[in-house]
Amino acid sequence: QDNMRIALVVKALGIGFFEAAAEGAEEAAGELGNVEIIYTGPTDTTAEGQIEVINSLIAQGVDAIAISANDPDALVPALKRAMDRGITVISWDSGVAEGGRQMHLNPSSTPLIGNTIIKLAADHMPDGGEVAILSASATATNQNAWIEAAKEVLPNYDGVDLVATVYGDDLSDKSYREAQGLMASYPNLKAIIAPTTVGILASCQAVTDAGKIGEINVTGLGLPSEMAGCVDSGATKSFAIWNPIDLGYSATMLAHAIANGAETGAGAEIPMGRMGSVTLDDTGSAAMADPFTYDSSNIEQFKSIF
Amino acid sequence: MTTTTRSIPDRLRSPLERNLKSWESLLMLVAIGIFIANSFASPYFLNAWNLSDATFNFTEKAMIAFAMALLIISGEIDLSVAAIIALASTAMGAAVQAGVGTEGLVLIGLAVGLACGAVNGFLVTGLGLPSIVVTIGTMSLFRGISFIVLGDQVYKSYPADFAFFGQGYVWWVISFEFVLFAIIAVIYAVILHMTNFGRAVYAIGNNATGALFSGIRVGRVKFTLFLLTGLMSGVAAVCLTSRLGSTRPSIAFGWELEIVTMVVLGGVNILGGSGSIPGVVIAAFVMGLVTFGLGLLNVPGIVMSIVIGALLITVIALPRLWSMWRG
Amino acid sequence: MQLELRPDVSNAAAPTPLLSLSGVTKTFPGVRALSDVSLNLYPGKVTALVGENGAGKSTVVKVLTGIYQPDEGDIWIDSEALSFPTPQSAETAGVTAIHQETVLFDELTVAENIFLGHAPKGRFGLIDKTAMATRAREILDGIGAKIDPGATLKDLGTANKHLVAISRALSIDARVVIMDEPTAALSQKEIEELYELVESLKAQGKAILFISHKFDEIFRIADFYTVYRDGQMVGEGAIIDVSEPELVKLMVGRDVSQIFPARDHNVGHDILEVAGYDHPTEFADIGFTLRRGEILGFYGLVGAGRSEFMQALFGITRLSGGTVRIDGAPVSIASPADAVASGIVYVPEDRGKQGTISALPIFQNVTLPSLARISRKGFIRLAEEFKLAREYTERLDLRAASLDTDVGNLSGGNQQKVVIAKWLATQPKVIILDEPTKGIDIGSKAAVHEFMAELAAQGLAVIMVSSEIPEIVGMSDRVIVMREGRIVAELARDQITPETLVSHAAGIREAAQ
Amino acid sequence: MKRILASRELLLLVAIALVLGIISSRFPAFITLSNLAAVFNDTSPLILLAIGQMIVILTKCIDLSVAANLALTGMVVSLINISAPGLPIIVTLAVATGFGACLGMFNGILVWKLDIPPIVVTLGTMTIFRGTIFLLTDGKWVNSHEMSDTFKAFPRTELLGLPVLSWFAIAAVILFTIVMTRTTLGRAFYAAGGNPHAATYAGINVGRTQFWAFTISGALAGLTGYLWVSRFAVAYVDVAGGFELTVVAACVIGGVSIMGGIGSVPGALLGALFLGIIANALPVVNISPFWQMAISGGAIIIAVVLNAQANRTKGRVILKRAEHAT
Ligand SMILES: Nc1ncnc2c1ncn2[C@@H]1O[C@H](COP(=O)(O)OP(=O)(O)OP(=O)(O)O)[C@@H](O)[C@H]1O
Ligand SMILES: Nc1ncnc2c1ncn2[C@@H]1O[C@H](COP(=O)(O)OP(=O)(O)OP(=O)(O)O)[C@@H](O)[C@H]1O
Ligand SMILES: [Mg+2]
Ligand SMILES: [Mg+2]
Repeated sequence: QDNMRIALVVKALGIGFFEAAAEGAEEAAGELGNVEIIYTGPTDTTAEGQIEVINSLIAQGVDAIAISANDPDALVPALKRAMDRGITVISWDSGVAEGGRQMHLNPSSTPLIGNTIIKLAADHMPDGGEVAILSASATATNQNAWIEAAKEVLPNYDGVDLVATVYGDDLSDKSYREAQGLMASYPNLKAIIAPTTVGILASCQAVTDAGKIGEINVTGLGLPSEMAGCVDSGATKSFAIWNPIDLGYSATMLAHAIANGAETGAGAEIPMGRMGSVTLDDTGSAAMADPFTYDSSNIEQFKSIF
Repeated sequence: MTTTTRSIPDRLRSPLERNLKSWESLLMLVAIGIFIANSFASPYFLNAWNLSDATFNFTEKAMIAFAMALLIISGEIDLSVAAIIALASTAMGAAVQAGVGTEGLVLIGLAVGLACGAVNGFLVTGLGLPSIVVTIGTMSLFRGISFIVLGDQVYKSYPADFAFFGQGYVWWVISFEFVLFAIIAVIYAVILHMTNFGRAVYAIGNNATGALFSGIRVGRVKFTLFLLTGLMSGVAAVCLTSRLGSTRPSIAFGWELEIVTMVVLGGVNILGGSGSIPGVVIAAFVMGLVTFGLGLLNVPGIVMSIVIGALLITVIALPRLWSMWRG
Repeated sequence: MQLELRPDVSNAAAPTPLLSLSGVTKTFPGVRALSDVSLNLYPGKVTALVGENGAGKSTVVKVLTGIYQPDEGDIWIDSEALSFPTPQSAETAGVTAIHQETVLFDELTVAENIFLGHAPKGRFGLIDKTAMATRAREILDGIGAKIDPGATLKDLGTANKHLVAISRALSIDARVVIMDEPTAALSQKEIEELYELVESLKAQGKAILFISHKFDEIFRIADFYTVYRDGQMVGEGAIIDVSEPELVKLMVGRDVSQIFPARDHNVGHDILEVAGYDHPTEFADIGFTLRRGEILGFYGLVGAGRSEFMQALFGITRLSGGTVRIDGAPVSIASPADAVASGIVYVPEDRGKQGTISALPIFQNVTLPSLARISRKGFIRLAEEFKLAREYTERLDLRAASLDTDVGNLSGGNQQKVVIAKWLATQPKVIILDEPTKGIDIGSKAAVHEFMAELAAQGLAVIMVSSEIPEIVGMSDRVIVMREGRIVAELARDQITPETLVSHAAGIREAAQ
Repeated sequence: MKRILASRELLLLVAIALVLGIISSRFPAFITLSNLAAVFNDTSPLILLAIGQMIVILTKCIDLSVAANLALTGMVVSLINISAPGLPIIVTLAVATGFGACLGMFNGILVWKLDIPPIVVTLGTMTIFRGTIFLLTDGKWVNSHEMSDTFKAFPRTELLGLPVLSWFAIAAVILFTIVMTRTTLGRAFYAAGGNPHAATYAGINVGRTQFWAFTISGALAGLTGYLWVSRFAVAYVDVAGGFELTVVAACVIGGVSIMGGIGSVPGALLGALFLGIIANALPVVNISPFWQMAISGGAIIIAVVLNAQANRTKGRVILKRAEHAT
């Protein structure tokens, strides 16, 4: 029997998070045997670039595509064509609209992430205070959904006051400048929440440079390997992330299962190896696991893993 | 005043000989070479449907590249083309929300393209500003307006028949976009190489003052070229929006440099004055074949752009190196 | 062969040359600009280099100043063989030149222009700006130029720019001074000052090479002459031993009459009427009429605003007021295209920039304004195009290898013919020729004059802007004199004398009455 | 003096004062000395790059590869820092400047010796440089904790109240003002771009002058590359993505003519500051992020229009001259 070829398509190559996910995919492939992983993605995080990648995957006749999308809608026609040609398509991490995939694997549930990022800040602010969010680009769907969810649970945290949401476009200089702007505009700021790796790193640096370690806690979502310095310096007390290795592993397992004929309707339960199984909701999505929190107690252990 | 009138021959070299020694022939060889290399490198390459899919990688960009070629030959440049796509697409998206039908959408897309071209044209010819900086400015301005309008939202739910422009097939594997690309190529080749207007474009690119002093309406010609470039961006916006089925302000981000690269690779002198449409057509295929071929080998996109960048420099450097070695 | 010997041995009468050139050959792709030429310059003497357009005069200047490297041949200074691989090495050897093209920089100051490349250095090797300004002042004063060394060059007029170019050449302490058509852009007064300058350079024992197409000038200031024809040296000697016709014959290789063509001055009805032409800053209240078959001369000192007015008439410049009528009907001219459509065409002064499109072939240059005529529905018909181009280029006896030769490869005179052919092909009613013979050799000059007469005889109305008095006197039916942007006199045929022209142009009161 | 305060620079100075005035009317804290110092520090990389770009544009060229050069050099010094954390900072600075200069020389050689149009060369090297980072690292990031402390601390070390980063910008402004106005090379840049043909006659090798312009631009980009990655304590492929257009915009706003021959260090400085102030003010002024792009586009267009107005030749003014004479 021929190898099953599963393409893991990411937003752009060279992002630590996705490199780790690719590792997980390889792990799954090793477990399954007879599976070849094609890890690919465009140069920039653009939908047009991903479509070119999808076209070449269709041409190669891969068996399955598991994609983290740069645009939930723009990829739909291209992915539909892939499905028409008998290719299994699932999305993971950053989703594709329903018509363009057979299922979507959320790293975690949106409300849970929203709650987590606020909680990370609130945990270190016993007396409450001002917090601000520094996101990726204003058009990043993922981040926007999490921020929405965070705003919803905000009333549950007494005294925590969200004063601003700004966008660093995932550029280090712009994120840094935005963080500086936050500190200048809100002298009483207690925490910066950045649900994106470039943003959280730049904020740490800005807070460190402003000499405000201890005054302002930078938190949000980041990778232990990238955040180790921030935790060491104390600019970040804790942050969260789901395990990208697990995510890549799960996506591969799901793609493999569906390509082998697993049902994908609402309520369907699909196994994903060592991660157990997921049950699809009526939008065809499922959540993998809860985000995991890292702080000085465990960062050393994880920083060399992902 | 003269004793004898001597007849001056029309040409010394025949047009055929000229063509054989041209840039286009060199590029054609490159294209054929890449085609052959691709068909050996990947078993999936020689397949009608796959090749048809591959054309989508360049058709929209090439449509703009043709108009851009004329603009660059005339000594100007438009870096705002990708931003015009964004604005035109946003306008179409807004129109969808207002219940406009397919024909209306197409008209709106083209009209916005024209309007943006007119803005550039006015700033450059009306106010006499250098086009490279003007269009760096309008590039931010046009896309900035789509951001203002659309923010983090998306326009979708385009009418079903709107999908034809970017996803439809005219016959077998021949897509609508490809047919449109071919038609536009022919139109521009005719305009540039066979008409008064085309001749004026060359004259202006070589010496705008001289052209003005020869009774050419330099401002009007340049303005028209900006209009055409805007219009082509509008056409590309229709196709791309239809192909993506949705609009976000970041649509077609970074295309301007790829389009300029395509034009330059096609042998158009970036300083103006010379170039041809057949050259740009071949360059479009070369870029499409390279990215598709490397894509089939799952080479990372960034490596592809290295290849394109290196191709750009070497293809231009080769003839010069060659002549340096010989003399 | 004379070149085997040192020139001083061969000619006992002449002093020892300071600089001599022998066996120099220079080829460009497709052109042999110089073949085996020689040249001798003597201390304290002026040597005139004459030759037709394209004879290779400027090329030899560039060889002498290190801009071009000769393919073969030697340069000797003080009996020492030298080579000039860079312009600096020529400067170091004491050779400096005023080039034919202006080699200046609009955005730099006058002083910076003068000292570019050899500025006085102060501490840390930095440019000493005060010393530079002082020395610039000295040099400018030395040639009688009233120019502020701190002024930005772009604010200067053409003549002053030329004086800066001269100052630049003088800023190098040179033993050999080369002047390539230095008087082409200067007014009479400035030319006189230049002559004085040449005298003082002679007195300092410098060797001077003087290139000019103007014979009065040559006979006035030169001591020796050298003649080039088609890149070869065809004669040299002392000026006192040669007559003007002899020199012309050497140069052209045949006899050329320097008499202006005979004309019967039969003028027809009014064709062009201009009234109240105003420009906010350049000229005011210009009005005149022009008749069929007439040659109307426009005289004035350089900078009188004639070109500005002509360009306005041709639709290049925007106006504040005025009317134009052609054949009695008012026309509005907002662009050159309008002017051409109304039958007014303009042969500009600046051939390279405004006249030709040098990277396009001859036939495309010729047909550019007539495209509508040779095309059907906007599509060019190539056969018609070549036919039209051939018709007019042959009428003008253009010399070119083929019609698809790029115009940039032609000599100046032939380029001028392309420009004229281009306009004749539009079958105009009025042709404006702005300095039509500027920088054109004597042979082509006569041809241009003859052709102008022919055009007038065919019923065309000709406006000829010229700063050359003989040309104005010899060719015009009527002359309009401009000074400082205004018309100051209109002279009928019998009033046209050098004296009246100069006194009106310069504003000398007595004569102006 | 007249030249330094030519209308262009003056106009820009007024515009900057105006912008500052408007911002301070709503946010007085913005114009406190310490905040302005912070803005200057933040703009320093742009100033360094704009000076290099200005010199390149002066010679009728353009360098689109500066940001890619910055990213590649930044990555190279980061990798060196990982393998040799104890390297003295002076060596790092020399390596960064030298490596950047080499990349610039590569551009310069192609322009000079092969006569390829600069926009084509740098369009190509832009992608090549960035791609090289990917090939070097496989796309991996170099993170803060992998960099040595001295490596990170250098640009933020305070000297007389200002961080070293700011001092680099100040030093560059002073150094290049002298180079451009008081050295033969500086004059050559103006001459080569102002009138290349005439420059040849004046003994200036235009190609070689352009080569040096690219070298300087490359050296400054390399230096900025180190300062950038150490300041933000991270290096990856996309560092300063798209920044080349900001740099060109700063030059254009600063009155540098894209046609060559016109421009000055103070102009480039002011152009960079103008953009820097807007970029720093926008987050403070709380303008919707969706407006930022359109605003900076509008600013560029207005600046170009104003510059063109200031540069407009007044013609020869024959009539006025005549009036003065009488
Ligand atoms: N750079 C060049 N490339 C090709 N041909 C050239 C070049 N420079 C000069 N020529 C050719 O060499 C010949 C001599 O030109 P040159 O400029 O020396 O003439 P000239 O005697 O100075 O004429 P003029 O009186 O018009 O100034 C001409 O045929 C010219 O076209
Ligand atoms: N300072 C200047 N600014 C703009 N154009 C100039 C300037 N100086 C000269 N010119 C242009 O250069 C050309 C030659 O100028 P020139 O000195 O011969 O004066 P002119 O206007 O032609 O005067 P006239 O024809 O009466 O001698 C003209 O076309 C003129 O428009
Ligand atoms: Mg000459
Ligand atoms: Mg004139």
